[in-house]
Amino acid sequence: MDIKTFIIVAVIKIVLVVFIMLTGVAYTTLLERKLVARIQNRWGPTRVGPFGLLQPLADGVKFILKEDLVPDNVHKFLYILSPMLALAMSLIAFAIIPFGDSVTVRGMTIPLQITGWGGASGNSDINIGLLIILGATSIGVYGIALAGWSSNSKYSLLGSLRASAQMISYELALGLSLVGILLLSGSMSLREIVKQQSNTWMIGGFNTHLPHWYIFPQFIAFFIYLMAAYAETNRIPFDLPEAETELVAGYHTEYSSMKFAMFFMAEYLNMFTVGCLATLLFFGGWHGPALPFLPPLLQAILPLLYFAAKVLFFIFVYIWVRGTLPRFRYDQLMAFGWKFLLPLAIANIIVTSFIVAWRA
Amino acid sequence: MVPLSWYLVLSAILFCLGVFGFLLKRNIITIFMSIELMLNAVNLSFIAFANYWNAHAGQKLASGREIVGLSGHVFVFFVMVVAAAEAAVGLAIIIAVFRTRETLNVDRVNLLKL
Amino acid sequence: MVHQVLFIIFGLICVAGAVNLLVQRHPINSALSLVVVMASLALIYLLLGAEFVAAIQVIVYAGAIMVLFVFVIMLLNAGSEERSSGSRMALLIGVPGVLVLGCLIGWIMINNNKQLGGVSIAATDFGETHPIARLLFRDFLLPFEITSILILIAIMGAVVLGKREG
Amino acid sequence: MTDNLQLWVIPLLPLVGAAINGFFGRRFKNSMVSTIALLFTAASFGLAARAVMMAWPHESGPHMTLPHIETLGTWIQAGSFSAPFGFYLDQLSMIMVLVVTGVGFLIHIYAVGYMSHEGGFYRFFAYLNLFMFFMLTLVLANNYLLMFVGWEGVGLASYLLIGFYFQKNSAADAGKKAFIVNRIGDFAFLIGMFLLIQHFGTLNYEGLFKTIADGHYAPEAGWGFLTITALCLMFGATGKSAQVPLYVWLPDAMEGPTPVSALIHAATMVTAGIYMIARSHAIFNLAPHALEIVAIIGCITAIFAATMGMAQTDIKRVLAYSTVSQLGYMFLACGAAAYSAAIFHLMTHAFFKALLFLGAGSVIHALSGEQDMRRMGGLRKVIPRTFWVMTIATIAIAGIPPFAGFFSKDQILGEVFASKTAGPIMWVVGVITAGITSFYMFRLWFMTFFGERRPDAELGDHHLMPAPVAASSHGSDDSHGQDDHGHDSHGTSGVHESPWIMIGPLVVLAILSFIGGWVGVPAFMGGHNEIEHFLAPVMDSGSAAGGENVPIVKVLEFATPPEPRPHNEEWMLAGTSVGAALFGLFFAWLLYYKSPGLPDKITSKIHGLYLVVLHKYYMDEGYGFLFVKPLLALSTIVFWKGIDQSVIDGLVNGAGTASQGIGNELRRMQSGNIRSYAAWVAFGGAAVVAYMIWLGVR
Repeated sequence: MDIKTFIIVAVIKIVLVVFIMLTGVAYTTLLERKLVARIQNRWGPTRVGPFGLLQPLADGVKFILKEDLVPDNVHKFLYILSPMLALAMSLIAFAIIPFGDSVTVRGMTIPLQITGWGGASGNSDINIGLLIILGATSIGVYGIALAGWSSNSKYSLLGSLRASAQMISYELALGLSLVGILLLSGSMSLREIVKQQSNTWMIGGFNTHLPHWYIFPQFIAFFIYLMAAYAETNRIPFDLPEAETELVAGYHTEYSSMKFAMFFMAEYLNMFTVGCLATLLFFGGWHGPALPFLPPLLQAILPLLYFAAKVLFFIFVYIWVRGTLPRFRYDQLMAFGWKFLLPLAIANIIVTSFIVAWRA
Repeated sequence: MVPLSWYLVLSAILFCLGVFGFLLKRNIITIFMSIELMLNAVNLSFIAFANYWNAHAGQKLASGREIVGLSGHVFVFFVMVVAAAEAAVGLAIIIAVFRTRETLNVDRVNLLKL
Repeated sequence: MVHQVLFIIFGLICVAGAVNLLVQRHPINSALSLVVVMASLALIYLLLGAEFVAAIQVIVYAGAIMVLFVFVIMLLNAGSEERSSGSRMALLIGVPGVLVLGCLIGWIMINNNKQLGGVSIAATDFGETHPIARLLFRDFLLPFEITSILILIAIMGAVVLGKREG
Repeated sequence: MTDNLQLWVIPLLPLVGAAINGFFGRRFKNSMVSTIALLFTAASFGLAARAVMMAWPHESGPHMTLPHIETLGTWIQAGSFSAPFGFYLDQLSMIMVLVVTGVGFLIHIYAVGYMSHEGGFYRFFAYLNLFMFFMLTLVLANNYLLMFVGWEGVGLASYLLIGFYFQKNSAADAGKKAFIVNRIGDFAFLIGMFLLIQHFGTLNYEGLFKTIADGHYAPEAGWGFLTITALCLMFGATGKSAQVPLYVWLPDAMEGPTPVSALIHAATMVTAGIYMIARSHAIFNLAPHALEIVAIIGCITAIFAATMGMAQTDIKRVLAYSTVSQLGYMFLACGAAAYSAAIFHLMTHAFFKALLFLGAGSVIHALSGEQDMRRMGGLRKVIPRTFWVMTIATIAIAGIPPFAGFFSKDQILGEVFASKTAGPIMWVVGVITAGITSFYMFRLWFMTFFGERRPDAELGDHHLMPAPVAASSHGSDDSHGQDDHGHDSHGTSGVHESPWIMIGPLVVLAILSFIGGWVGVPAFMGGHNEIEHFLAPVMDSGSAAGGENVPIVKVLEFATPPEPRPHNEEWMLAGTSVGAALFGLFFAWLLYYKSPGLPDKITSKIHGLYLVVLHKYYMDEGYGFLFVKPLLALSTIVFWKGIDQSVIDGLVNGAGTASQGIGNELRRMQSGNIRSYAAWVAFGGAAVVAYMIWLGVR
């Protein structure tokens, strides 16, 4: 396809993805409230709509209608910039993530990925997608840091300091945990990695009917990744930046209405990003058992469903953990990151590289 | 098709701006940033030349040595490493200076001791 | 053509960011403008076809080093710098020197425009990971290891300096 | 039969010993130190013996081609010139290495006993081993340069050992004197080497002698290049082996401990000069004038030293002068182109002179440090073993058959008589010297061992020993100050025979100096001169290393008579020398045993002459007046006051003040403000770029 069509298609894809994601975020909040409520033996929101299904809508309306107040003595520019930055960065990540292989519309193969380039020669892809995602997340730190600093309040400052320190520290573990995968797959292109997880594990010619997911050889990496991901997204048990018991709400204490909503969305989008990444890297992306008995339309979108299911599973785990685990102390957090996760990741890399070298 | 000289001029401009920053700013941290800016400028020219030579890769130079493409990348990495190390140590030094001097103004830190 | 336009755009952004770094009085603004410079440099790298370096540029420079800067600025809660004339030399000698330097280099580049020729997004494997990795881990292995040593030493130095005395 | 003898190990072993003792000896016990020293010396002796065994020429042809050369690698490489670390084993160096290691080993053993009460035990043995190392390097080197290393090294070792009692001024001075005097000779040696390099481009024996041999140089009638070179080498030799005019250091060298005197200043080091001349005989053979001068010098030295020896009363000094005169003999032999005779005498002399010194040492030891013969006497009964070995040695040196000294001395005299470069006159002198030698040796013998004991004879009472000399600058008379072995005051009570560890080596040496000469029984006595034949391949071939033999007649036509001498003549010569020896013996017996009062009468008769002899012909004073004082004045006025203080100090101080001033100006730049630094850097960068552009444009 030529550049024009590509741009048009891309725009369409972007709109779709953003819409789906934001809706997803909205309903994830509902899901979270429901689930946490069930875990705590409550009902959760039930009033708005059946089973409170319209609750997110109401929330959104509330956010929009609420007065948008900007305190005095804040660094105005940054104060306004930072939530946008946070949201934008967490959205950018989705430009790389492939949600499925590709669909053919009017003889035009369109990869299910915003930056994907459906050519005659199969689906091409940014060959450093993983790095770009990491870069986006690392830029995302600015949003939080600047938010805390610009809003000129000690709670915010402390929160953002904690947040940025925590994110910088855990970025290392996160990145290192992915190196194992890179070693095994030998590529940074997410599509490539997923493609390699399509078939099943063969051990010495014997077909174990396990799917060829990288979770099995890299379960340590997965564990590290999970921990680091929680820290990256400032979720319980690593949600010290917004530890309401200590510093009111952390870096977004001074924010209200839509700006606060942006942070909120950014956080949940990050959860999605992390989930997608985990799905793509460890759980074979959109691959899953083919179900021939289904109707063809369902067959067509089956990969998307698999993908969604896997991501949702992660979201569920997130919420589950939040509902059950207490919060770390800050020094514990740092010690855990630097003294446990990092060495573990390095050891994992070393072992993996030895194995790879041995097999080569 | 962008002329190579554009990249080089851009890098020169950035470099000079960095030097200006070093000369004119008073704040140690900003001076540090100017240094980073200079490093980036150099990186740009490295990459540009790497690309340039990569186009001629495999050919022989006048001196008879074969042209290796994209080895400029490597130097970029080294520059980045140096920058990172410099940032780590330098910022630590800045913090130490701030502790003792209570200022970040280099004009006030002109004694060669802390 | 597209390339030239893109280059001009991002180049202008670069220069603007750099100038902004100079004129801003508050270090955090300078830091952010530097981040802008780096981001647009990364894009220029992409124009040059050096994808990997671009990504690394974003991750390392913008994502790590500059975050560190911002972090330190926040930590020391650095206010905007006060005007103080510590050195006449900087104005008397440095500024003209730099001007001369820039003019000379630019003059050379413009003069040799023809000989230098042009660059475009190079062969597909130019900026990719594999050739660079081959370069790094085969041809330049020793320097690479040495840089790792350098990093280690830097870390230790930072720790030592960062400790409060006693 | 391996081809590689690992010659380099032979010198290295003593060095290792020296290193161990020198660095760690301070902490060791004496027994430990001596064990190490002896062990390494014995090992190198064993190795040397093995090497000689393997390289020994047999009737069935030699095991390996001699000379046997082993090169470890290049030492100096300068343009076309190169000096290797090479070692060179032929018959000559075989003898030398055996003598050095063997005698050296015996003296080591002796020294263990002799020095047992001394301070700085480890130091002594470290030096001694060091000396062994350098001496072996000297002997085994395969080029003059490496030999020169050994040459200087032994000089150093002897300096260290002479000044072993460095608290004593006289000892320190003697050390310095030895060193400086040797420097003069070494300077000449160096010039000689430079000439060789300049002319032949190499210093390796084989290359050098081969070129000389193949070059078919005619013997130089006049004062040619080879003559000058030979003279330079000869002068170097005079320095090392104490010939006129550079002999003055040797008597003072007696300040050192007696084993040192025995090893360095009698047996080995002083013979280095002889070895060097014999080694470079190819050059000398072609320079008749040089040979004549060598002969003359040897002759003069022999007679002078002998006469001086007559008047000395210090036992060690007597021996020192006899050493000088014996070296003169060897020089004479070299001058007569009778190198093998010289080497033969070198060997025998090593035996009996070492024996004499060690015996004297044992006497001194017995008398708790008494060195003046006038305080000795009647020791025959008290220390019989020492007496007997001394007797053998005395007879040997006096040249009475069938002891070692006779054969070698007789051979020398015979050769001298017939040689064209020396001639009958020198033969006469040699015979006279032989007589004097036996005279003063037996004088020593009688004074020491016979007559009644006179431990408290007052000295310096009358003209026989004038006061100024009694407290002479060499201070050897009070050397028991440092040779004191911690016994009670010398005298009857203190006299004691030396322990067996000292006597043992003496006995061995005694046997050697008895039978040592039999390897050289000349033809007319029914023997066939083995040593000469043994050395013949080295000496007679025009080049020691050049394979093909240049006909002797051509090279040595002037040196050795074409036809063998008639036997009766030989008998006559031998008889004469023996007669002279007996004559000397008779006089000694007459003067110092029969009627001991006689010497005073005689000396009072010829008092002036006696004083001259006693003062060693005022040589030291003359040198002092001629060289030392002017040199001192020159260096004080010109070099010290003039150059050093004004010029050099001026430069240094000027530099200091200048840098201070400049620093004062430059200090302004270092404002401590990084921005101004950066400004300078930027300015410099701009300048550099501008310069490069200018280069490009131009």
